[in-house]
Amino acid sequence: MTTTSLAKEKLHVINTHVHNIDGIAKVTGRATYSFDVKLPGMLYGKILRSPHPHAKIINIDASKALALHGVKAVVTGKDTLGVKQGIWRRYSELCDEQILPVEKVRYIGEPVAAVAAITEEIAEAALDLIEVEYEVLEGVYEPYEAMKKEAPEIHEGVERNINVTRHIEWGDVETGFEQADYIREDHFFCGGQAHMCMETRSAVASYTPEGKLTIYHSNQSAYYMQALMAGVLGMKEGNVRVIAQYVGGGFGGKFELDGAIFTSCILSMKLHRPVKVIYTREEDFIATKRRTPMHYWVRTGIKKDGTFCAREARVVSNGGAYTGMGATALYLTGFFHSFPYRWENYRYDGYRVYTNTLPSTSMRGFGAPQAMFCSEQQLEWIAADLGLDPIEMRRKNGHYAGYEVPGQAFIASCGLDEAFTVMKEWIAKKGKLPANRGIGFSAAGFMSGGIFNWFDTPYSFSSAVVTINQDATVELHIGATEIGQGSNTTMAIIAAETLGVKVEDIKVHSGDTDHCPADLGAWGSRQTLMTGNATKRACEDAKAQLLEFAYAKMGLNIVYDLDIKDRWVHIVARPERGMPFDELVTIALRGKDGQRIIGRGFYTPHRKGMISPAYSYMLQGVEVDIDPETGKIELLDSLTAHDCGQPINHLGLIGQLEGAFSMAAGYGYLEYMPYEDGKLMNPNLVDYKMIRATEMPETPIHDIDTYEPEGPYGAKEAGEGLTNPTAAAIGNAIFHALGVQMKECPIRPHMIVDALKEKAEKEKAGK
Amino acid sequence: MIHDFTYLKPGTVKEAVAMLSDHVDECKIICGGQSLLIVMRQGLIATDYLIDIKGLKELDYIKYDDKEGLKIGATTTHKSIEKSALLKEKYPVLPIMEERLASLQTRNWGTIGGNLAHADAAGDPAPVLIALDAKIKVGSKAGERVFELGEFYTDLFETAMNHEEMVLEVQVPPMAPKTACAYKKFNLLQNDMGVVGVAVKITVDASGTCTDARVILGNAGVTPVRAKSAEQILVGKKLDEAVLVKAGEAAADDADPVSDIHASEEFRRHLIKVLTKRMARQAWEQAVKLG
Amino acid sequence: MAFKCPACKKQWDVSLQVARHIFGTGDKKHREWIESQGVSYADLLVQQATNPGNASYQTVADLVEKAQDKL
Amino acid sequence: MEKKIITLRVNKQDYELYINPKTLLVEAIRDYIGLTGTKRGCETVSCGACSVLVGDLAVKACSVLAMQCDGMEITTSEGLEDNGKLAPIQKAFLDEGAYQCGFCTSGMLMTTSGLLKENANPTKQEVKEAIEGNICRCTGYNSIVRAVERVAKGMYKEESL
Repeated sequence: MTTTSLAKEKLHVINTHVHNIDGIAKVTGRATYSFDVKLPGMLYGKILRSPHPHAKIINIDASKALALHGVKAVVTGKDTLGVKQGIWRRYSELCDEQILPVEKVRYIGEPVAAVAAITEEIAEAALDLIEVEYEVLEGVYEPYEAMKKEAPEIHEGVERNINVTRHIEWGDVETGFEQADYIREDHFFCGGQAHMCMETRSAVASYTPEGKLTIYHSNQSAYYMQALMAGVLGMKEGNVRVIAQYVGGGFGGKFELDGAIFTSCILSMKLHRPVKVIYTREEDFIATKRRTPMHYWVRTGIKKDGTFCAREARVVSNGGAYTGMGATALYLTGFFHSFPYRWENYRYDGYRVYTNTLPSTSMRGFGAPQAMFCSEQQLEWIAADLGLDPIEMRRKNGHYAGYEVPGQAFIASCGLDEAFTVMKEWIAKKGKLPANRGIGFSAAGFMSGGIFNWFDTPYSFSSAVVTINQDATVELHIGATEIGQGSNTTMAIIAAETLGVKVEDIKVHSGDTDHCPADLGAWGSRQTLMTGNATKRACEDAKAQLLEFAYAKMGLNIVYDLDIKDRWVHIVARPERGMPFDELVTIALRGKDGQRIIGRGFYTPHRKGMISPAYSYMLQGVEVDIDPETGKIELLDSLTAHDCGQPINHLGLIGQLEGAFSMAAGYGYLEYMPYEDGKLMNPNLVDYKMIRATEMPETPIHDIDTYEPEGPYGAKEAGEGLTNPTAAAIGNAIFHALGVQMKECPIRPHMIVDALKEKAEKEKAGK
Repeated sequence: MIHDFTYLKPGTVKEAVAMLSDHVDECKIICGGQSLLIVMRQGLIATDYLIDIKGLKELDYIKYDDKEGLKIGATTTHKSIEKSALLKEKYPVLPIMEERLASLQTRNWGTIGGNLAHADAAGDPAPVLIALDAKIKVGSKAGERVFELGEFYTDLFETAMNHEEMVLEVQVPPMAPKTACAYKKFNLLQNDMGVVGVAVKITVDASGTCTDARVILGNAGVTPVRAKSAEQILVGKKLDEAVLVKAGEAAADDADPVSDIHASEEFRRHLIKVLTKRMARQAWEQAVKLG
Repeated sequence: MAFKCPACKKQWDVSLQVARHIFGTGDKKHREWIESQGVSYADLLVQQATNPGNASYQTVADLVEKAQDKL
Repeated sequence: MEKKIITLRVNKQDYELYINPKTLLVEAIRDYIGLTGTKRGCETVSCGACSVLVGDLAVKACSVLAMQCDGMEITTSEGLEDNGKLAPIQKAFLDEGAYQCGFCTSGMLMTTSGLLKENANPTKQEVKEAIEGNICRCTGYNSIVRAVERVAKGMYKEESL
């Protein structure tokens, strides 16, 4: 489905070249993050962390720390209400984490106590003076070990440490396999990945005697933080104000409570003084959360002609110590493992297992990068086994607009077919490659926000309030959280387009729970579609109110349509006839006895299936050079073919796609989180490797033109989904270059060298 | 957190060594500090006095004459070495090595003396300079001493200097005719520390036979490792594939690498084998081309 | 014929589907029903997660079939 | 430990600071002078978020003692503009969208400014190598490279000072 030309001609602001509205603040060093906040009388907090992966807390003696000059308070779990919290609030058994545990610690780095002092240095020195008596318990670190009968129990009453199970099924899988000419089974392992936000977790909390708690916090959802903190503190949500004005990255790691916000609040409430807690980079690595490591087993049945018959997948994930967003990741990996293909018969079983390691959670792609690493590599190998063209085989089975994923989702817009054509041309143009060089690609799709409400919010998923000022400037209040993805700019563009004014007329207020309506925040690629719809509706509401006055003033025939474009209110059929926007605003103010025009908009998806109101589609191609002797991978070139519906912000779209590529490529071959006895072995940026400028190839982008009816102006997700295909694309490039199948990511050099050795030995034995 | 210290800033080398002698055992020298400040922040080094020699202009030089060879002062920055036209001509391996030593900012501020004195097994300059038969001049109140750089390193982060001494200068003899040196480290990110590094210097005669060789391995032991058995294989031969492979294998045997998250001991040996073969070939090919 | 879930009464054509539903839901109510049949929910789950095939599902499906009369 | 008085000339303005000698340059700039554009992202001289110019050279301000810069000229991202007029590199970052969350941006601006002072017309590869020591988790770097290329091409020449 493509955009109708009528709809397209109407766009004046959308998809034009605009600077992000917070750009000047960011390029002049004026943007202030919670990391930078300094309040009068502010104290500094530091967190004492568990050195044990699994231990009972017997006693904590803070007397020596409290005696240190400059120390103002020490808090432990006993100073809290001991509420077990979690983001799956509808399911109490999944609310399993006390940020300051009372009885036992479950991973190395878990907070045990926190100190507030007049300087960060004194607070740090005080940590050494807190004496904690532990009863060390046996730890378990791998899910298959943790499921054994003799494994230690990590959470009381959770048998075999099985935290969550998820099951997705449609069709008749057994019959599907019977129809297949060819069946293939593979085991894969996908590692964890650190979010590695440039701004580490940081919070400044200030509790004042009127009973108000104000928190500056680096997060992806100010509303979640407000609600969760109110819950753990036993306060009313309205007395908790969370401000997240500028946030130094999120990537799925900043919408659960963290130690920084929790301890700064507890300390501030105890002292009635502002307290700031900033994580060091090491703390950010060992004590936040990570992408979920997953063991995947995939069985696929296909006909000789390439028709997909059936697929069955089973996942065992390393959940780490707590649930976090892991339950959703376990579900979404299973759903997106089917993407973007029409499997008539599909079955997925996921098992999330507690271990004594860093909790795992959502991270950009939300389980789908793991799913695609396995799915898209296996499909490539199948195509090779059957002698099929890997593009045509996929195309034949791909989603299309109008397709329904049985009982799960309806696909209203889909640019997949064109993406295959674009990829095919790109690969053909590359011609014959030199030795040790390969091209790989992978397909993927992703959601535009989740329909599920495990958080149990009573509010609309997104809300917006728009107020028109006397001078024709516009205040847009949204609860969306700007974390660098450009959502404030996206909303300003949508508002300007809808109201018929310029982007610079819109002032966006977001990320402050005192002044903005509730919104679920920045996760699951939801804000463009959901907050975008709310913003559009709010502006339509305000515009309709304004136009009533224009009709009255201009005395028009009722059949005439009025519209506003570029600050000009006019008759659609006679654009030269009209009045300036600011004049209309003045007329409306007079006509309404001085009341400002206020528009309100809301969005909650209804009747849109189980998962998401809309889906984006994409193909990622990469050209890779591999040194077969050392196993070193070099990314030479890439091509992204991408369908995000109608792009809203041209620059923002490119930035999101390029950024997703770099993070996903890092997941494919660099970003490695090795644990030894529950201890992360590389919690710093010297030893944790990620893509830097010198590793980044060119990233040309082919934008596919589609129109998503559920999205604002036809828009849907961009920038998270592209995290999904890249690791598989790298794996496929290696397969084509060297003929080896890489079943573990990140794909590290020794694995390639070993695989080649094994291949050579097999060939030798074969002769 | 950094342990408190008294900050001392000498104006001359003479003042610096006097300060060293006044505070032996309780002082450290900082120059660029690109590595030192990290370990001080981690609390691995706590010192009562910090002597800052970064501003000592008298040690900031690159000098060369055909007789004595090259002299680089201790406070010369990596950037100066990398950009030196003189070095690009006389010792091209040095600027090539420096370009990949670390980030631009670290190369801008960090110094060759600081790098050599820090004695990190994964440092790039030491293996290359040892391959070039470099010497290192250190000084104290008592006078100056010169070490073969190959004998300077005694253990992880340990050198043969005593606590009253500081690095003054690195000296490299003139390159023999028909001699070339090549260096490469294996890493995942371009300017990262090497998982291993290999420097090979080859001298050939008119017939192309290798008459002298140095094979120095970086991050293959607690100090730079001289792979003597690899050198012996190379000398007296024309370096065909079979010789190169054998030399690589010998170097891997000479190495004593650790296992860590970046590579197992076995994989490090494998990488040394590959890099030795490649660097020996590269140096030999360059040497053969020289007049 | 249709098979009902003994825990929540949802209905499918095949007993194996009911078994999958029981595992996939995995809440207290469904766990308790399995336990009430004298088998360990956790054991079955682990068997299913770690071994190829569908032995655990089959076990539960058999129990579901047996339980139909009483529903 | 004896506190010392030093003078830092930051963004063409002299600041006299009375500091513990172990104070890092980044701490002096952020905590004593109060210019928070310069960020910190690691403790291992790895991320480059704290990059500033000392003289014309980009350095990481977390790996330099403030004492070592006594009397020196320092430029931070706040010092790039001239009385509200943006520098070419800042305009180029806006035009290319070479920032997202913005946390690495100050460091990126200073590193690339340092590069352009040394080499007014760098190749793409030279730009990449120059910012290799700066981590950006958002953009994937290519927009930053394009921004520097715009300045190198002289696209903001008429507008600049």
